Amino acid sequence: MRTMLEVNDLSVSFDVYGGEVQAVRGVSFSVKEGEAVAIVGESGSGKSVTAQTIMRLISTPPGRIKQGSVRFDGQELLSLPEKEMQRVRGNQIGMIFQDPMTSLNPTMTIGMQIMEGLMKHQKMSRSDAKKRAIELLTMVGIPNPESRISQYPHHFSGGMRQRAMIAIALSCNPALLIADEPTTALDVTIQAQILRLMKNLQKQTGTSIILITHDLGIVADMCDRVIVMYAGQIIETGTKREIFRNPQHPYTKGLLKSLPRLDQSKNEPLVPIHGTPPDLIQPPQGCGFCSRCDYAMRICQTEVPEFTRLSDTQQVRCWLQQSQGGIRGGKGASA
Amino acid sequence: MSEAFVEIQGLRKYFNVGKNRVLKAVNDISFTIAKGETLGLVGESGCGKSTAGRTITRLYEPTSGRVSLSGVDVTKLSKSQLKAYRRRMQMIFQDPYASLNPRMTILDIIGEALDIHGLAPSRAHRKRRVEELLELVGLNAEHASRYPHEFSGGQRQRIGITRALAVEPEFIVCDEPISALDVSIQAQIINLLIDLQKRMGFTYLFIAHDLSMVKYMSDRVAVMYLGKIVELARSEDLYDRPHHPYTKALLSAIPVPDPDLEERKERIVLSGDLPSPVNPPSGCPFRTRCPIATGRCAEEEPAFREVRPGQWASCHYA
Amino acid sequence: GNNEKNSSSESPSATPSGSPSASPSASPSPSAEQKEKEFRFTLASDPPSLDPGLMTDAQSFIVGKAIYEGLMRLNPAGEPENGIAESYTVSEDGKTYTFKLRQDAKWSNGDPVTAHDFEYSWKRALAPETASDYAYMLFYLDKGEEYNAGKATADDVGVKALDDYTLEAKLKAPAPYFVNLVCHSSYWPVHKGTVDGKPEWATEASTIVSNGPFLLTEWSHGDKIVLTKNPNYFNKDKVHFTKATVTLVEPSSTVFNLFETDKIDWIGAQAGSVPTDQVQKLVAEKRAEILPVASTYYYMINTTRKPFSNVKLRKAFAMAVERQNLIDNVTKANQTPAHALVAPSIEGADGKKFREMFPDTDYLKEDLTEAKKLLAEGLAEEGLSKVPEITLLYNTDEGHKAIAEAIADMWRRNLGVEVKLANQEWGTFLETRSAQQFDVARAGWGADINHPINFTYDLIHSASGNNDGKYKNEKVDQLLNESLLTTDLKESMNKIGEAERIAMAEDMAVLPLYYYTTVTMVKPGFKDVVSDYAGHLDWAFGDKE
Amino acid sequence: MVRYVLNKFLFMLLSLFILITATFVLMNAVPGSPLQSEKATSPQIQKNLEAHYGLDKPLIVQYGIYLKKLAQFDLGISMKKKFQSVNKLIAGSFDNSLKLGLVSVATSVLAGCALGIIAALYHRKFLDNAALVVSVIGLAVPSVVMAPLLQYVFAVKIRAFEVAGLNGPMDYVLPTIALSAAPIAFIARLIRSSMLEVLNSDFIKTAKAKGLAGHMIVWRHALRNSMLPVVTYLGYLIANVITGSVVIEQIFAIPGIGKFFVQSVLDRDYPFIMGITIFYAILLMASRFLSDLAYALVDPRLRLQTGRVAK
Amino acid sequence: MADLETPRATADPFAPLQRDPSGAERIQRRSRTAWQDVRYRLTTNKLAMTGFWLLILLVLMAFFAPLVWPFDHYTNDLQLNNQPPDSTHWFGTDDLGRDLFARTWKGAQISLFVGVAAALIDLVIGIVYGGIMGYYGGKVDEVMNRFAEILYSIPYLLVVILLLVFMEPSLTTIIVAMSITGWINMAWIVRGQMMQLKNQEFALASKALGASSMRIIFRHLVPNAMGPILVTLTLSVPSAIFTEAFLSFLGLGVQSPVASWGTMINDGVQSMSIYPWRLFFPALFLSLTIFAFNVFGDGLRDAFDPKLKK
Ligand SMILES: Nc1ncnc2c1ncn2[C@@H]1O[C@H](COP(=O)(O)OP(=O)(O)OP(=O)(O)O)[C@@H](O)[C@H]1O
Ligand SMILES: Nc1ncnc2c1ncn2[C@@H]1O[C@H](COP(=O)(O)OP(=O)(O)OP(=O)(O)O)[C@@H](O)[C@H]1O
Ligand SMILES: [Mg+2]
Ligand SMILES: [Mg+2]
Repeated sequence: MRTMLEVNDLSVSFDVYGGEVQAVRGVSFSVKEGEAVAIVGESGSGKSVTAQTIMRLISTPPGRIKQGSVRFDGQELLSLPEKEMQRVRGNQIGMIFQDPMTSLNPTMTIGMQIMEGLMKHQKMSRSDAKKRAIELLTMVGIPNPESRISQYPHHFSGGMRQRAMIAIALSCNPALLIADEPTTALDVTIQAQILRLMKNLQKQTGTSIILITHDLGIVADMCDRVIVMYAGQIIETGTKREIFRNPQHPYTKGLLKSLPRLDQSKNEPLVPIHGTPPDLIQPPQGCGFCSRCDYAMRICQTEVPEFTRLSDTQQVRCWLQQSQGGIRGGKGASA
Repeated sequence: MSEAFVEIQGLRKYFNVGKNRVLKAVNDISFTIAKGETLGLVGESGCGKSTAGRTITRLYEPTSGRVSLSGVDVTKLSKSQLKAYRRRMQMIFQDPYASLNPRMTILDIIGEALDIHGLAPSRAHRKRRVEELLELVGLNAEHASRYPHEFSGGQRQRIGITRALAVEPEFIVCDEPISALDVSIQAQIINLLIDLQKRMGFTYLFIAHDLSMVKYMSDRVAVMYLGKIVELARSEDLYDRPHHPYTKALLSAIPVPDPDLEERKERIVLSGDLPSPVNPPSGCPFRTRCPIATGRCAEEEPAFREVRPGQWASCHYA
Repeated sequence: GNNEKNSSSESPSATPSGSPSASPSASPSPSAEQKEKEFRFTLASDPPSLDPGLMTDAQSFIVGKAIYEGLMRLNPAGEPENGIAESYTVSEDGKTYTFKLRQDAKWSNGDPVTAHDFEYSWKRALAPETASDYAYMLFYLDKGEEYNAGKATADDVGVKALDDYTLEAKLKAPAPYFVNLVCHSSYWPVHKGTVDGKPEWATEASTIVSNGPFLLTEWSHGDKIVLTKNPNYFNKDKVHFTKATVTLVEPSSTVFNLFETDKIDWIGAQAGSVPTDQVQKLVAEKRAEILPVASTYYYMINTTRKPFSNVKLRKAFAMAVERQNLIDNVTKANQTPAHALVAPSIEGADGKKFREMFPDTDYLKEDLTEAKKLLAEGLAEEGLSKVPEITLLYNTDEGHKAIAEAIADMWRRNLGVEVKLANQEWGTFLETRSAQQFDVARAGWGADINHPINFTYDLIHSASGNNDGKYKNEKVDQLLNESLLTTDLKESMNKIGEAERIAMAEDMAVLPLYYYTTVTMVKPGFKDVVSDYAGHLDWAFGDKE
Repeated sequence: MVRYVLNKFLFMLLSLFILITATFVLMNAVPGSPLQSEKATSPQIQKNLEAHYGLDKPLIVQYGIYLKKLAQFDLGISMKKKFQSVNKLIAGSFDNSLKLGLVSVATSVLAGCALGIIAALYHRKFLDNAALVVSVIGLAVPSVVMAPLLQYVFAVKIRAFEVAGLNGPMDYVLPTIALSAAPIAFIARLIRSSMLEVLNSDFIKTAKAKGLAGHMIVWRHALRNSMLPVVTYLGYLIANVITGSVVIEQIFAIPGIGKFFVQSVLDRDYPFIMGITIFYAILLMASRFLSDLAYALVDPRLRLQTGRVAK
Repeated sequence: MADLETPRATADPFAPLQRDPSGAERIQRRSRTAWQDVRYRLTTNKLAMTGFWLLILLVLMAFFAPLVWPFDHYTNDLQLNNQPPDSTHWFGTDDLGRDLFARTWKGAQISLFVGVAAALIDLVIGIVYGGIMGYYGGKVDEVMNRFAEILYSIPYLLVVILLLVFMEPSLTTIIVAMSITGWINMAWIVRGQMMQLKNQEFALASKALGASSMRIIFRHLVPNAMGPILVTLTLSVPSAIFTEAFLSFLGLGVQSPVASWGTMINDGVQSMSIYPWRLFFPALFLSLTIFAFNVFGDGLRDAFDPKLKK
């Protein structure tokens, strides 16, 4: 299979007063044609920044792409002239944004916001674009698309806006779809509908998908591979099964543990990961998760762990792999 | 359950959407919540959950209906009386990005709650109290002098919660407090809410999508569809024996964080058009997408009836 | 009648000036012997009225003089010449004037101009319903004032058409200057059929019926006025311009710029003014000319209250003003320092100007030591240790402001007196001034008729409504009253001269500053466009080479 | 909608009535009268004049008479411009001001927006500062300076334009510049400030992600969202500009309505003051009403607020 | 890393850490208060500081230049009128031979005062009025809006003339005259912003807390409308300076021989082709003032925008 997207040693920083926020620190991964890759991770770990950097949407300043490369379909995106980049955006790479409340233009009809891309990239006429927009809205499950098309975002509930966002991203049948928490605002039935839609798209057109989400259920449903990010770095990657069945990084484990089981009662408290992520202005010297890690060791404080290959597909960045005993038992771990 | 602490009766909220069309966002809902209870409210996006929450707290003026808090009709309160009631009845907002004023520091955002109700006799006192509250939700005192955009989503949501807690309310409407958060923080917040409930006896109306969280969190759950409540039951009952076809579909759609289970899972896939709240279908609002709909559903609106003790549903075939 | 319009467009419109909307129907017939001669100038605003009975201001006069013809007309020197009247006779007692009218005068609609028209017009101007500001100009007529007050009928008024071409005017008292008066706009005729019952007749070019050397062919309000030669005018040979275009422009800078870009031919004499700061340079370059005007710039002094109820103080202040300095450095238009009221261009008797008969030079000496002495004496008389705060009131205007500032500074330096300046907008100013709410107030006076009584009676007679300083001296009042009843012009002048001398040299009734001048500029080649004695542009009989 | 407009209209009539009353009282309270002149006439003539213009009647009667005439859309006869009807005076001078005004408004909006957009796009760069300097000049050089300066330089020295008048399209250039300088500056500043905020919005990113070119994003997404303060400003700017400007009309000798606002008051020309005040108020209310309606165009979220309140 | 316990002497890098649980949520960045923050961002903005120091300089000159300058602003020297700038009269002289340097700085006192006063009027009346009008909407808006329109439509000149009857010409009178209508533009601009902002979630959140409308308007919405407000404010400064000139010309304000920039500019225009310096100096300093206000206003806007951190 062809490699659709290859991100190599990408680092992105924001210059803010007080220093430099190192939002993404040396991230590398690739996405193959027709593959769906999930990026999960703590909020603030650089998921959205990574996604936006691929599209070259980081505003500069304050943002700054410090190093790395993003190759899409063999083409280096980071050095592409702006004009050509515009042809890639929306056309070959579609993007769904995280916050549906603010990501739609409040002063433009939903229909127009969908049609815009179609008219630009597919050179459709207005009426054709409109037809297609109605189709797309139907596809994402918006009732009465004919009348909704002329409404404004504030007429839509949060979930409906999110669906409109999805329709925009899908409008030109992109080869790569980057979905930044596409379904957080949606109820499960719609969520299922959208996910199925994305899956179909993937099957029919071989679209590759990068799915950023919190919802591990969705990951389980949708994706082939999972990338776990923490404090601007990838800390673990593996196939879906590897991550769910055999998580190695303490953070990944913590994530899985903090979900309630359907039969869990209110009296059994959930198991969150305590603490907050490190400040990326002064990223910790060693492992970013160190301060919250139940298994932290002295070395974690001072040295950044390297990737350890666990299988062809699974890699993890944790000192525990190097320490002889692997995870030392106890401390209430119940994987 | 003991006697009703919060009682909602025949609440409606219509929006005028031009050309003499009304959008019935909340269309005649009634339920009660007992003191110390958590009522979950789930439903499709756009079905009117947020609107219901906002109408209950009287952020929107109800079109009709009654909302009473320990026997007093909130919809009839005058402005000054309302202020006193606002202290007892708080709201956590769905969107942690938009609900914090970007130009105020956290100290001022939370301190404002104290100022409004005169809970802080002096500046020093106010600062101390805000710091205490921040610590209560797992933030720390130094955060007080920062602006909202300097926080991650989860931290913001905690600030929103702190703000609601500052006035020591009795009843809190939580409008999707966790859907914008990542899982590890979701757990933190849920734990916090449950903990507070235990300690202070809060009553919650908990609005969410995430059915597993709702189930975990709530004593009873109401399912809303197109402005109406279609099913209401104790949470275990609802999850074990859903009666309304929409509830069934909802439950079957819950994604399970387990790749193998997920692949094997049977889903009830809803087809058909999503109706619009501007012109809802005749009869049963769900009939357009219902797998078991018959002719009767189009003609007759199903009554909201008790299908089993403590479990109410509005379906002819429940 | 529309006959005139055609004939005017007969002439080729080959003028270089691109006056755009002028008779587009101009036929191409090259009757080249009658070259179009256009005269272009500006006025500050629309004439408020072109109805002779209602005219009150310079803008109206300048246009009015060209479109109306009265019995007599003042020549540029200010002497009356025959107009519609061919001749006139005065009775022994000087109270009855009989005018013989020429028979070839026509209204612009073709009707003949008759004595009846004059009778009608004069009575109309007096009629209370007409509410003419200048009705008092006709109070010289017997029973004129009574009719205006509703105490007599129109028939009682002393004007009568004896036949179509003979007009008799009976005066209340002998007024040797009556022929001067009949030159005034309020004595001009109007066309009865046009005017009767149509008060708005004079607001549009299309409805005006007139009898002067020019016809009003276009009046686009606020923009411009176009006048064309009246082919039916009895004296049309004396009229050389075929057309005059009046643009309505107020700021002197724009007017000057129009002149510089060759869009107008004339500035000055109330038809535009040369920007003050340019005057010296232009005069030095001989591009502009300074002409005297029958107007006086003076300060009223409030004689009714302290400190200026004291004549010594009045004199002290008057002496402490450096008039020539003011003229040379502030007003800069070569004005004449004034020590009295009557302007130099006003006629006296025996072909002499009034001022030549009664020079004002020794009425007042600008003597600082004397001024200081008088100041001290005056203060002592009043029992004051120093001059109380006094206010100099002037009406809002850049020029008045500069003069007031300069004079206040002179008083400060020369007398050690602090003067507060206060300016007020015109309406308020007039009301304040006429209510004597001032110590010193700015004033200016221009002639309506070419006679010194116009400056003296109006300004220093205690009964005059314009004597806002409330100067009162019975001797002066008496002399002025007598002058009105004296048939002999010379004697009348003497009385006026004596009255003025007493008021100024002895009593310092007002504080005169200077006699106005007007700065004029005209494009080369123009002849006989002049500023008249009163400083109004007189152009109707001008010519262009 | 019809009811809404009708409702607004009634409200406007009411406030017009209040305005008329207030102005009437005010102008009669102010010292001076339309009949005064520098040369005092006799008391009798003064009386005749008063009788002629009805000023001898009690104020309340005068007021009643005025209202009655007004109800027939008759604004009366000017007292200074003898026997010219105020209706005609206004109608006759308004068209020039309107033409010039509309050109100026259009110029202001176009140039102001352009300048503001440039300033926002190049925030704190050279072009931003250049736009600032242009704005400062627009704000600091009033039309009393700007107009004669333009006239002197371009009409007298360079002779590229006519000194005065409003006869051809070229004659619009100088007055338009003088009239638009300040509005351009203000609009540019407003646009810049709101656009800076808008350009930071998420939906701009969405637009970029669609692959739209920079100018399309500014034009279709950012501008409209930044327009609200400008629309507010236009609400009264239009009324102000189409009713002319004393200074510019005088300097360029344009027969417009602007000078009457000052002149009528200085003349105490009562009917003219009233007429022109009413005329201006109607224009102001109308243009502010339109701007309120335009709010909804600019920001559809405001649609419900301007009129019908959601129940 | 202050929250981690370090001083264990063991060399084993894989030894487990023991931690102090209290510091778990600490953010290591040094904290500043909101005001420190604004001040920092303002003081590091070079252009804004240029504006600030320029204003200070102008104010200082306005106060001290007339004190030390050998000429006063009122003494005429008619023979020396309209002198171009030279080493004695730095800015030349005017038509009455008064020293323009002295007049310019004397005028600065008045013009700067008037400019600041106008800004205060805008702030106090305009924002309050506009805030209330826009926030409440409906009937309140209708009535207040109409009132403002009526006030705006009444011939201002009439009002001013009437005022002249009751008040002595002075700076106070000017302020009164400007307070009558000076705030209306601001009120309308604020109203528009309020209408746009009032449905923001954070306003709703504050309402849910029981915040009074006033609090929502002034604590939440007005600060978020800072951009247009500051722009309008910086506009009202020059317009007030010219209004002062107009009012003084009508006799309402300062009376000659005291000058202000506005009146000096009006005077200077008359003769700008011959004596350009009479226009140039007051116009130059007025422009500098406006420039300073604008860049300082921009700086404030940026400083108060917490998202724009640089
Ligand atoms: N414009 C910006 N200026 C400064 N810092 C920024 C900016 N955008 C992002 N960051 C910082 O970069 C880091 C990564 O942010 P990012 O949005 O990628 O997180 P995320 O993984 O998407 O989190 P979430 O799940 O909450 O969306 C955060 O610490 C954030 O504060
Ligand atoms: N201010 C408003 N004006 C008009 N319609 C509105 C308004 N607010 C909400 N609606 C409509 O009311 C319906 C219910 O909206 P609401 O926000 O309550 O949905 P929700 O259940 O909270 O959805 P979500 O889960 O997506 O947040 C939607 O159809 C929405 O379009
Ligand atoms: Mg994100
Ligand atoms: Mg919601």
